[in-house]
Amino acid sequence: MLHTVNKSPFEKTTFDSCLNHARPGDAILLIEDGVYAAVKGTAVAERVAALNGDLSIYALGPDLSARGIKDTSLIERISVVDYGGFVDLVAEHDVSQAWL
Amino acid sequence: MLHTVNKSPFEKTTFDSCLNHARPGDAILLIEDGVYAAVKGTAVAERVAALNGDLSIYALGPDLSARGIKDTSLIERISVVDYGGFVDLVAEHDVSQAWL
Amino acid sequence: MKFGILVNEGPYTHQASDSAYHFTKAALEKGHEIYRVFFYNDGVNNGSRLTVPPQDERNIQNNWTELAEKHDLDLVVCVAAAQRRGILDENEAKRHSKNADNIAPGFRISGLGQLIETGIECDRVVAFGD
Amino acid sequence: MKFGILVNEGPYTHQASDSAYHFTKAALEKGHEIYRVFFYNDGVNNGSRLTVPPQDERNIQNNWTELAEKHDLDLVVCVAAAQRRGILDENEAKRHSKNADNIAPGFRISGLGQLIETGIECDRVVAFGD
Amino acid sequence: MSAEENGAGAEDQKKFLYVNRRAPYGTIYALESLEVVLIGAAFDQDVSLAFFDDGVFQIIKGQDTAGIGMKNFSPTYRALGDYEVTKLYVEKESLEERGLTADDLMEITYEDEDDDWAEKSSVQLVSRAELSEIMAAQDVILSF
Amino acid sequence: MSAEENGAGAEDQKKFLYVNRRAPYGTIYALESLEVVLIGAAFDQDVSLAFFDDGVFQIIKGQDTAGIGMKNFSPTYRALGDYEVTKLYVEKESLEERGLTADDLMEITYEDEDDDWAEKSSVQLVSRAELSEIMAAQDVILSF
Repeated sequence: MLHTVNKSPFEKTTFDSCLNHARPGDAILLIEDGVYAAVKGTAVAERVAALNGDLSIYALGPDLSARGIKDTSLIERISVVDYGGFVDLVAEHDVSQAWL
Repeated sequence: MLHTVNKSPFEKTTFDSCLNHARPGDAILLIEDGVYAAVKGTAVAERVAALNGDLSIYALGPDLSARGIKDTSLIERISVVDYGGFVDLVAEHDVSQAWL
Repeated sequence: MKFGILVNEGPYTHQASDSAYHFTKAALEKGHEIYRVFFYNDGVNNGSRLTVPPQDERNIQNNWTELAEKHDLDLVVCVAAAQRRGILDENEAKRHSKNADNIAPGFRISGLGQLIETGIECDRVVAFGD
Repeated sequence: MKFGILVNEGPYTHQASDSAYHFTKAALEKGHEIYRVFFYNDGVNNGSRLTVPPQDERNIQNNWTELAEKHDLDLVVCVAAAQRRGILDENEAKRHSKNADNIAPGFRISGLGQLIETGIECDRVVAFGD
Repeated sequence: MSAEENGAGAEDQKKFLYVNRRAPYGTIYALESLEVVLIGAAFDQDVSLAFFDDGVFQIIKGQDTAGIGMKNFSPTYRALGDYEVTKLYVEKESLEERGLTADDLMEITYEDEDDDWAEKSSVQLVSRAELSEIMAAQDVILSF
Repeated sequence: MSAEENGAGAEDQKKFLYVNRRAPYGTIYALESLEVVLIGAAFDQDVSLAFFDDGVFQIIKGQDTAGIGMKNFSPTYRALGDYEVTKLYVEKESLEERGLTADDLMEITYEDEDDDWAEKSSVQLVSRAELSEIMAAQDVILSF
């Protein structure tokens, strides 16, 4: 299952709810303002770093760049994808849930 | 100063940010989905109950009723006002800040 | 007292426009003056006369138009925000070579300066949004 | 693979429509089929031809219209959501006695069944919203 | 268009889940999601609804919208049984965080045709972990 | 319309505060708030901007929007000095929670006409308590 999160974890609780419901083997893709959850050293970063290793976490590159977030600022477990990679993630997972 | 909060404290962090910035003597009016912060026994109720006594907290009656919240479910310090009371609160305070 | 009202969201999707409407009515009933209601961001969508809500629901545009008629209210839609979202009056439609307009009766399109003016002239400004 | 796209927010105010557009383009480039793009909630506002964004900004409606022309996409605006928000085609305008319509080229108005059908027919449904 | 014309007979039904995570009235998402459910009911698919996070507020008893001038659409949830929509999953943890219990929810029931039309509750309380399983088992998740 | 015509000469200026609490690009509020500031600058009022919560992200260095097809409006903040908008308050606690320091912010400056046009920073870091004082001292708070 693929989860997409598009809101800042500092503004809305959707990212938290997503983490509460994601299962091992699932993937989470951070897009739009959701990419702020991918950054090291923030008030939410520890929770992300401590997550079950079976959970794959991705962030959308174009949204990171727009917001001035460099690859060196990302939590280690985060992989960066472009829109094509977003499409691949949707194709690879049976079902997608948008955490709106 | 009057603060208005219109979002659920379970969904967005606006109510928290409002509490962080409100000063003794200020008033907070909960409207729309913000009224969920006025209810007893929730995960946010303790924080509301423990606030400085100099902070007045109001909730908009029509929004409470729409959401099925009875007066008996409210945290004790909360006062209920109608739209006329909302107008009075704005008039009584020099400036209003909407926590959108 | 002189009030200015700011509406930042469109009709139906968010409660903002409803709350602003009920507040405005209550302020008028208490004898306050409503200097202006300014529609910004998606709020400009309140000014479309093309909405057709279900018959058992409130008609938000009509509510504003009728309140404006009754109390001679100044309902101002921000021109820049309106252009982005496709709210046009006859002049704007002509100016941008569009073959239709959709502004509702009682609303007028004007600049952002009208919002600043509202802040300057009013005793209180109250904002409604998302 | 066969994709269905759901867009729940209007143009400019939220990034949803932009994200959906870039996703749709990328899916087409990878050889996937886009069965339908369904516009719901405020998403129906993407289908207004009356928008006039600043010249140095993207034109979201044009982007969709051009992508639809190039790839023969089915862009469907939900009729119930569109009525609430004032998005009408010629038929709808006539049916509701409105003297203007504002649907953009490449978009068509239809029922919610088209969304369910999208779920039934597609391998994947991806939603974009607030 | 009938379900048959869509090639969606019982043997190739899809599992549709409607995710309800938002409070009613403050925004329109709860209402417009319900409108999709009602239309979707005609398509003869395997339909479930999930209520969690602020979505549990949608089915709270005693809603009275007269004061805000909006339509109270909560009675429509009680009619879902007539549309053969009978699986409403409500997350326990979401109720608890909001100081709610099952007694605060509307009674939403259906008549079970396989059990002599006995009236049964459509609402099933599930744990967060159970809800995660339910979500993972779907073909289509619609979230507004 | 000039400020004078509005009866807003220096002696009866009002204190306007623009509150910026939202991230850029995900929603339009940051951009449309900035558009109000630019128009408002012509009215000769006492203008301040507050950046806190996710609003601090608006003035982060190195924004590059080419990949999302949207206009990068961050350079406009650097032009605010030309509009005589020179008081930008940034909350320290909001920066810290987001793992940011003042070094991550764009350089936004103005030329001080009262100090031989010396170039000075428009950005002032303030504590949460100080920001509360600033808010309380305003005549009009505009928040989008």
